[in-house]
Amino acid sequence: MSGLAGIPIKIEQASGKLASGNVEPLLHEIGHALEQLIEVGKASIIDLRGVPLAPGEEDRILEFLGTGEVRAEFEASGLSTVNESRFPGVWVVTHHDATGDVMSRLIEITLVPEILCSQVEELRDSHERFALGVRFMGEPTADGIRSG
Amino acid sequence: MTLFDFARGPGMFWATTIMVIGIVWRLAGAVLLARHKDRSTPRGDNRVAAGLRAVLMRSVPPHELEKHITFQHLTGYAWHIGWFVTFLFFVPHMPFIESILGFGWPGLPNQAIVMLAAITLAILLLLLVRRIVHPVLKVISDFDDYVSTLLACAPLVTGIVAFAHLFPSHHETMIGLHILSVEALMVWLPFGKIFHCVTGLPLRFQIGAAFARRGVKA
Amino acid sequence: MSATIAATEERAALERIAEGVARLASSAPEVDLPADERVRRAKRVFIEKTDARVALDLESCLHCGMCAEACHFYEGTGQGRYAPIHKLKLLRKVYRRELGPFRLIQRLLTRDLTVAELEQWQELVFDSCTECGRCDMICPVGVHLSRGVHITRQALTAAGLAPAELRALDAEQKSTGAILGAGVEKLRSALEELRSQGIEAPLDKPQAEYLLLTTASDLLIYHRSLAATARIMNHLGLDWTFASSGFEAANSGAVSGDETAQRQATQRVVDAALACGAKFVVVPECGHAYPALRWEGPNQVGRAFPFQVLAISELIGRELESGRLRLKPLGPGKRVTFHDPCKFGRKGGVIDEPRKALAALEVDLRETESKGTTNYCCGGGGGVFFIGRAAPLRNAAFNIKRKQFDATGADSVVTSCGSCRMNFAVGAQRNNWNVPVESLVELVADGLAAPGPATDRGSVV
Amino acid sequence: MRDVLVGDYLRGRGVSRRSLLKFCAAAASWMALPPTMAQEIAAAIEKARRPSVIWLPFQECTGCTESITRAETATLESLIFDAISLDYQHTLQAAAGDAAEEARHQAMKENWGKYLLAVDGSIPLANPGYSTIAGVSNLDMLLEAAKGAAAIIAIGTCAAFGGIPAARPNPTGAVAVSDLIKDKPIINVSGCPPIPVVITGVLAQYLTFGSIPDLDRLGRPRAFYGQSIHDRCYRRPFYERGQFAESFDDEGARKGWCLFKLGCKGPITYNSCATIKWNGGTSFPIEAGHGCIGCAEPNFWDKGGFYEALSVSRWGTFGTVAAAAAVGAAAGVASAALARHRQAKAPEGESR
Repeated sequence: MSGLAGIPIKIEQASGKLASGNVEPLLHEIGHALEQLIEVGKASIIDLRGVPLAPGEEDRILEFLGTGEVRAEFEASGLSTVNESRFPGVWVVTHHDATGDVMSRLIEITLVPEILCSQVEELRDSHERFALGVRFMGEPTADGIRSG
Repeated sequence: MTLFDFARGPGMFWATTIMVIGIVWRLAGAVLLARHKDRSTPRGDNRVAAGLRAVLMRSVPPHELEKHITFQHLTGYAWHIGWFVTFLFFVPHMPFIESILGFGWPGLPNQAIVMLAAITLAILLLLLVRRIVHPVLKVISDFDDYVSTLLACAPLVTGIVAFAHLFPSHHETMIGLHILSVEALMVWLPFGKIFHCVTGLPLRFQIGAAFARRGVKA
Repeated sequence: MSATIAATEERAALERIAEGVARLASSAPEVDLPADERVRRAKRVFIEKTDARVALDLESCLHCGMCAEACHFYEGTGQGRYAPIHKLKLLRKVYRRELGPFRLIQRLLTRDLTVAELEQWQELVFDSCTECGRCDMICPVGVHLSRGVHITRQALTAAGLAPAELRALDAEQKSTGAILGAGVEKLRSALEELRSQGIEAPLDKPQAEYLLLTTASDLLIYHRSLAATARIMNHLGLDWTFASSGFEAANSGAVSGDETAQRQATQRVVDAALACGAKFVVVPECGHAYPALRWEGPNQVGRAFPFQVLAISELIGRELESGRLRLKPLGPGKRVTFHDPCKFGRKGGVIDEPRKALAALEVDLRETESKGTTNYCCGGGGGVFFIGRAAPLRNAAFNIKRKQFDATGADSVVTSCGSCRMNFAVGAQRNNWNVPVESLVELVADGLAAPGPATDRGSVV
Repeated sequence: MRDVLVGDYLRGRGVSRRSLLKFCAAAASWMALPPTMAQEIAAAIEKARRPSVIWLPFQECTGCTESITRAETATLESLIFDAISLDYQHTLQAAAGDAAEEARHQAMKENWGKYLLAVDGSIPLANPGYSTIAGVSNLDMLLEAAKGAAAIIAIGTCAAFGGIPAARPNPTGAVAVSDLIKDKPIINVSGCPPIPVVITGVLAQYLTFGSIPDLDRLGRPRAFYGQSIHDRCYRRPFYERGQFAESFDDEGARKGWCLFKLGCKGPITYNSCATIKWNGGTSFPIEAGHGCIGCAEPNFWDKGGFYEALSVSRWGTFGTVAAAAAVGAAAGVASAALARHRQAKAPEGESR
């Protein structure tokens, strides 16, 4: 996390009932989405940053969701992690920007988040580069790393 | 200078000033008139105590009178209490109160206050209709009665509208209207029947003492 | 004289009076004034009478209408215009336009007083108001409404707009000092009658500690009440007398609002009292006479009285309190209820003394729901009894009072005011209501231990 | 300047489609659009024509520029921002003096009628000399640049409403862009400074939909300025329950209760601070324990003290009330005196 995290300010956890009162509704929403996925096969995405949450509440939700078997990440203008929660069908996708700040955090209720799949729009360009790569196999490429 | 800025600034200043000028002017203008001397020998001795007693007991008339006015009495008390509890215990009002008195007190949950304000408004509107249809009130009511009732309702209406964010993109204007409606009430106070908040208790004292002079408990 | 014969004689006398009252209106002097002169005179009275206290009344009314709920004329008729505060509308208009702090603004916003309004208000402040003051007891901010009504009466009378009957009574008392023809000869013949019954009735004693007044209703109708009062005074061994120069307690001007008549009548009584050096002036069973003399008398003549004014029931109460008077019980089963005449009770302050007398007589007193300071008026006070066109209003008020009496289950009604008794008699006849109405003084006279020489006693403080 | 599509430009810079998708997911969130819209936004951005942007800095403190460029971090937004060929930015560009002016005129000529004019800072009218670029007054430069602009984005409360320069007594006669330009669509991106992603978001929205976004009554994009801070504040439940911090260090403040009584202007301020938050979603003023000062609203500087609650109004002082009482007393005494004089003519008499 950025330098801000280093500042030793700890906001007291809101006493008693969770401060914003939005945690339970959010979890129920995930539950309904899971039902939808099972019965209708409809995927849905919940933007955790769209809901006003008190400090610490987001962590409470992530703790509840926990981690499952799959932990994937990719590097695209900053790290992005795609982890399956301990509830199959419920994925936690977190995009960081180049500085490590969290840009957005999404709860995806789907078989597999789309962003993991290779992008159709890039296949043609990939194919061209592949063909070029094969033809000049064995010679150094522009970025100095031997391909293949 | 939005409506809200005007209401909080010059609006409130001039409303306060006009109200104070009006109150003192009307009170002095009435109280300083000549007082006819009464040369009869009084019967009651302690007229001050009788006056103070009337100040309290006039709110609770004897049963044989009360039974004719129970409805009016209950609704009258109800909306007055509702109105003042809404004003004095709605926490966002507290900074305004503190800016006047210098101290404040804990308030009630906002939802409770809004409920109370709605009930108070309902009673006021009910009494307004009664004033139009009741055989006595229809005859004796004038411009002042209707304006005073409406001006008592206005802060409740604008307050509920502002609190409930009925016009979310105009919230500032709604608070401005709410403050303006209070200022209208303040300006009208010395010129209408709301002036009874100033003369009501002294007058009770006057009649209590005057009747005690004759040995009659008023 | 046995009770039944006396009762029939009283009823006959009452009929004669009723006929006389009916002819009153025609004998009233005509007051012909141009309209603007009437308005000017009325306004002058309004302005003169509105002092700081009345101003505070007029500045505080809420128009809540509760005063109407206390008024028997509104309760009996349901007419909104009879609301007491509505009766003060002209007074408030003149105050706001002529004396009020915002008069400059009010003069722009409101119209001036008109003669049409004055004429319209005759019915409101005379026919439909006995000035009983019950509304004064309920007003939540304490407006002295009956005072406002009386000022409006004074203004209308000054403008020559008082009801004809009251104008006739004023004229008569201004010229002869008497009411309904009950002049000095009537007094002399009535006293002769008392003496014929063995009751001492001194007249024009040069010196006397007590000056006793009487009134037309006792002289013309209720002779027994006159006799009873004389017997009580003698029984107490008091040094008392009547005065032919000032015997009439009733004050027509105090009722109609004619201040000259009121001042003259008051002056007559004061002069009579000064002439015989009286220390006490005793007011007989005549309602409005007591506050007119006791509370307004000094202000009418412009100085405090050198004597004390006592109502006859007040005197009886005082004597019982001091132990100088003891009464024998009038039989255990006598169930009575007491009617507080408004002018003695709420307007005069004499409430406890009559009840002390009834207690001493050990009668079974059953109070009405509204009693003492909140009692219902008989409906005929304040001159309303004499106004012909006010009959339906009187009847409506009477029936409210009747319900109060019937609810107590009492066998008879006791009161201590001639006007109330006359009004009840007329009401009873009209609504064939046969509960007898008795005079407190007569009951007390019946309860005197034994007629005879008074025990030796010093002069009473 | 050739006509280049943003998508090609990004690919040319090695920006993978997943990076673009990441940006669009975040943009959807800022614009309160459903997250599933990310794909559509990405597709629209790729096909969008890369507009030319002229950025004119007038009477400003460079806060907005710093906010958008986020000099300390090179983030995805800045990449997107670069995608918008920023042809003229007084602070950023290397060129200076005549060369810079020459570049600006060149860009304007080529894209006449199509370029986006971004303005930050207010325009002084009292004396044009107060703020000039290369000898040309801000007023003249704005009027000239506006003629060829497709749309104008007023960035920051200064450009949108006059901001701090226009605060009382406004010595420079500062005015907002909308006070001068009446014939061009103007998007006011207020805030002092505006949230960085809001500026990028507005630009992305303009790129994506190619049209002026839905504006509120003050000309601000409803996507970012549609709701008040109060409506989206996570401390709102405390407001409803009447739990308020009384001072900055009391029990209520530490428990994170509502800051209404400490002067928070949240209820009358429209911005996305409570949802998008600042510094990459880390926090926003209220979450940090300080009331909102309403910087996205016109005249926020003159709306009473930042620590004076909204319900406090200036009814005057005990002095002014006393003065009013004196005036009232004088009038009352005079009125009563005249009335008594009038009554004195009538004879003295007791009214019952």
